[in-house]
Amino acid sequence: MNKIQSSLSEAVSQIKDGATVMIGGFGGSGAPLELIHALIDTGAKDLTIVNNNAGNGDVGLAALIREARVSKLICSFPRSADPKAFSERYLAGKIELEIVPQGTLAERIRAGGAGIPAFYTPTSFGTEVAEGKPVEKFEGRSYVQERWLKADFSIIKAFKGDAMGNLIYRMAGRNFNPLMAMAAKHTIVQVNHVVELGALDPETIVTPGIFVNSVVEVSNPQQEEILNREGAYYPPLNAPLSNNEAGA
Amino acid sequence: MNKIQSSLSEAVSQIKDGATVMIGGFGGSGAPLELIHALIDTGAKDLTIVNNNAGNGDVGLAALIREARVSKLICSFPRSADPKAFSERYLAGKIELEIVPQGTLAERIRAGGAGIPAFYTPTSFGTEVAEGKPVEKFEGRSYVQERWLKADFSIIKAFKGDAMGNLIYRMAGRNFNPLMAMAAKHTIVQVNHVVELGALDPETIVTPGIFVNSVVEVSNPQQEEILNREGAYYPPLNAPLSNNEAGA
Amino acid sequence: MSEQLNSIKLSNAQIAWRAAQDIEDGEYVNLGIGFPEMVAKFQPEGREAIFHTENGLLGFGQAPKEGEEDWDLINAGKKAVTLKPGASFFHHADSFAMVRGGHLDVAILGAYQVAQNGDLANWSTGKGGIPAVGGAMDLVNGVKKVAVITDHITKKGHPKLVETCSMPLTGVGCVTRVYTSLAVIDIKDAQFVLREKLADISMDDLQSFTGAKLHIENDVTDLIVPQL
Amino acid sequence: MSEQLNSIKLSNAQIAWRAAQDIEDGEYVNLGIGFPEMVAKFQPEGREAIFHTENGLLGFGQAPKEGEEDWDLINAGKKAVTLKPGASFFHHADSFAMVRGGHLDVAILGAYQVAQNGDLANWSTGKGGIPAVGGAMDLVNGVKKVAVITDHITKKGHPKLVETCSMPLTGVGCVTRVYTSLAVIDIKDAQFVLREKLADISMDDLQSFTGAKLHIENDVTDLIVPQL
Repeated sequence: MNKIQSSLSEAVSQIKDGATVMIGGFGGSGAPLELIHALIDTGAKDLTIVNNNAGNGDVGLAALIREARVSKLICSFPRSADPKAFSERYLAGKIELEIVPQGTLAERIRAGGAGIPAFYTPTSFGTEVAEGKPVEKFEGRSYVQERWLKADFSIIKAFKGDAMGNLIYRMAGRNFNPLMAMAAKHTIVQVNHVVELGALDPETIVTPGIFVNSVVEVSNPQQEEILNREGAYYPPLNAPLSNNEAGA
Repeated sequence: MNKIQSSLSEAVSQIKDGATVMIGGFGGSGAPLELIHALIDTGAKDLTIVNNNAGNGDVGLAALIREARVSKLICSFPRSADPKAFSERYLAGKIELEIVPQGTLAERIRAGGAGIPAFYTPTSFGTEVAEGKPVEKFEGRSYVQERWLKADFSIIKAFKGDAMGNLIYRMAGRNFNPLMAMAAKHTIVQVNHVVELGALDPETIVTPGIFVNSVVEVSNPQQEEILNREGAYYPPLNAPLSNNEAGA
Repeated sequence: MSEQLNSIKLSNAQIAWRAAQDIEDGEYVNLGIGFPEMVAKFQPEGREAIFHTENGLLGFGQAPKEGEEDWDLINAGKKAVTLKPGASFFHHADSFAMVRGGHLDVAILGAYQVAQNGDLANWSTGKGGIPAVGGAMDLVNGVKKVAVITDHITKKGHPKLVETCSMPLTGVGCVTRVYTSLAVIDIKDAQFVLREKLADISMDDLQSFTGAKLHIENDVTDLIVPQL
Repeated sequence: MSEQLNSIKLSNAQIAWRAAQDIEDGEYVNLGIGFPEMVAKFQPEGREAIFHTENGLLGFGQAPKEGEEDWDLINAGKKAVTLKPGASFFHHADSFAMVRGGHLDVAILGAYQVAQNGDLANWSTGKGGIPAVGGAMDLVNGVKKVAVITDHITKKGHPKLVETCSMPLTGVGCVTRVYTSLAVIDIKDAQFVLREKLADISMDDLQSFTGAKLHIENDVTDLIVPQL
């Protein structure tokens, strides 16, 4: 069994127009920036994206949105230091937004991965976010019924991965990544380091390989915060669109 | 903050008659044998116990049941190599049994810990286990509504723990332990090793201390399988009931 | 006839061997406790299945030598196992997320009865005694392909493949393939479809040991297994 | 009056300081992004609260020095933080299991409006623009004690403590204590109960800046905070 792929472009090549794609990360932390850029390069459009945020600046998810590839965004917090890409398209009515409370978003994704079609949460009861959703009382308290979230693809970032797809993460970069790995038909991971089978301690593996389809190494991943401070832009201005190779 | 307690008897002293107690472990693996024995020593009775099984032989949960302390058992698989203690009381009508499919049991406990009062699962649909439970269709398939499980106390076993209650487990001894830690008002843990704060890698902690109230060190815990092969019996025959001290 | 049957029918090991031939390289597999555990022994050369056990372990291997057991390293049958490279531990909720969430490719389970619509009864005889369900109801409702391995008839000579289960159900319409001591049978459109049968048993005899009609779609091939 | 108010009212740091005094040793605390994050600076000597951040970290400490940020080690406000001994990382579902499951002792949040029944509005002005809820609705429905820190009135001079919220709700009946720039007010039996007020403001003036009746149960003490 070998889930390692040699290039980013190969890893994302199955993602087609109209796909639902979960993208890991919380802001820039744990965001699979190189995979997102490779997805931009494919030209795939009319995507439904699930992410906690709506991107920042002109790279990563913000660039995917700016390039008009996203028709719907499911997220909890579409604000950032520089949310221009999303804000412009949203206020122009060019992107649909489904606002989901952050914990409900996490639980809906987990439910998708765990085969739980619906669950009840106290979150959002009595607010406009709960409008139209079934409400039920348990032990005297009212709860809102929420439904699972599943995706065609998840693109996520981990720290180390092996050929079976076992993953560990780095600090708070973990966030939504292990959940999204569970909730997609096809999960694609960029890792800082591909390691030998057996190099990861079975006790400390966070995502068992059963949830992962493809692993691609990006040994020195870029960090959204740093790119944005530098005013980076993707795709690079004055450069032709080109396939992004692994490790580039 | 120091959650370390000096003795097993002190750790379980708050458990009173009529309490609901989750007990970690899958068979003997990960079972907090010394805490169970300390609970037997307290004399607490009329307990509702949540465990995957119903004990084996004459030690641990089997001994707690044999000593007539358990009025109700919630479990998935009350069979074992030597289920005499449970079988006798069950067939005599002296203990109530709620059979829950294993995955549903795990999810109900997680739901209790995660503030999810109810969820839907395909498990048990169309079977007698689902009788009386609400059924709902989602996306054309029928699912059974299951409710959360919570407890007054959880007594669990981990491998290492620190003063803040952070825990790691040992191999398949993990099983229900991290879930039960979340689902009780008061969680009591026996660990093979108490370690210095900071000695556990923040990346590899399985149970963050927020879910734990008391930690007690039992440096050479007994293993149910081995005790049963030796024909062990608790409380020891021909010995007065005595408080079990930490590390004993 | 029953005596004649005993002389030709497959042993449990042979049934397990036959089931193992259908497990593809790289598939994630859960084997029910008891008889189904035997399937792991017969993985075809060059194919590597990854075995899942409900108590929170993926990628376990053979039993250790006697005396080398670690009782924290067990499978759902509470038997000591070993780790293969790439194994991982996780808690019970994550373990059943794998099961219920459709991440496992194959479950191979035992059966009291299998009905022609795929209903399975394998957890309770319904005769009193002590019920015990374990993970069976999660597996049959979650795993992509649920197969059964079983003797074709009970010890008393009653069919285990039936029109309708009389025993308490484990799951509804969940089984898609049955490996018996006499045949390999698919369940398709709520019918038993015979795929393979022992050369030494006639169609009529096989039908007489089966509690519901055996349909034939294409060729029925001989069920051939090695001596084990 | 508004100008006079500006000369006596507490600064944000002082409001945060006052809120910090009510956090007990060993409590698990979530601070909303922005202004509430300031509360962490004012933990009283000898008490150690453990701070939780929604993105999957328990036990974080102060911001690192500029230039020493690790952008994988951030809080929910996406600001770089550091680790204290005993910290742990976990994924988002586990993080919100802590929140929703009632494991956190205190959440301190900002507010647009707080109603006398404890309703909170702090996520949307309801005026169009781009809605963004984040973890607020989970926190207010899950954490054992939900407190608000806020200016007593808006920049335009409207009361933020009101009979009924006119802005979209974050949660129903969830707030139990409000620390404002003028007073400390509990919410009890759907009423504002005044506990502390600045010595320099009269009861009548305080009531006039408050959109619902302030009740008095026992003594109202002076709200005393240090210069910061």
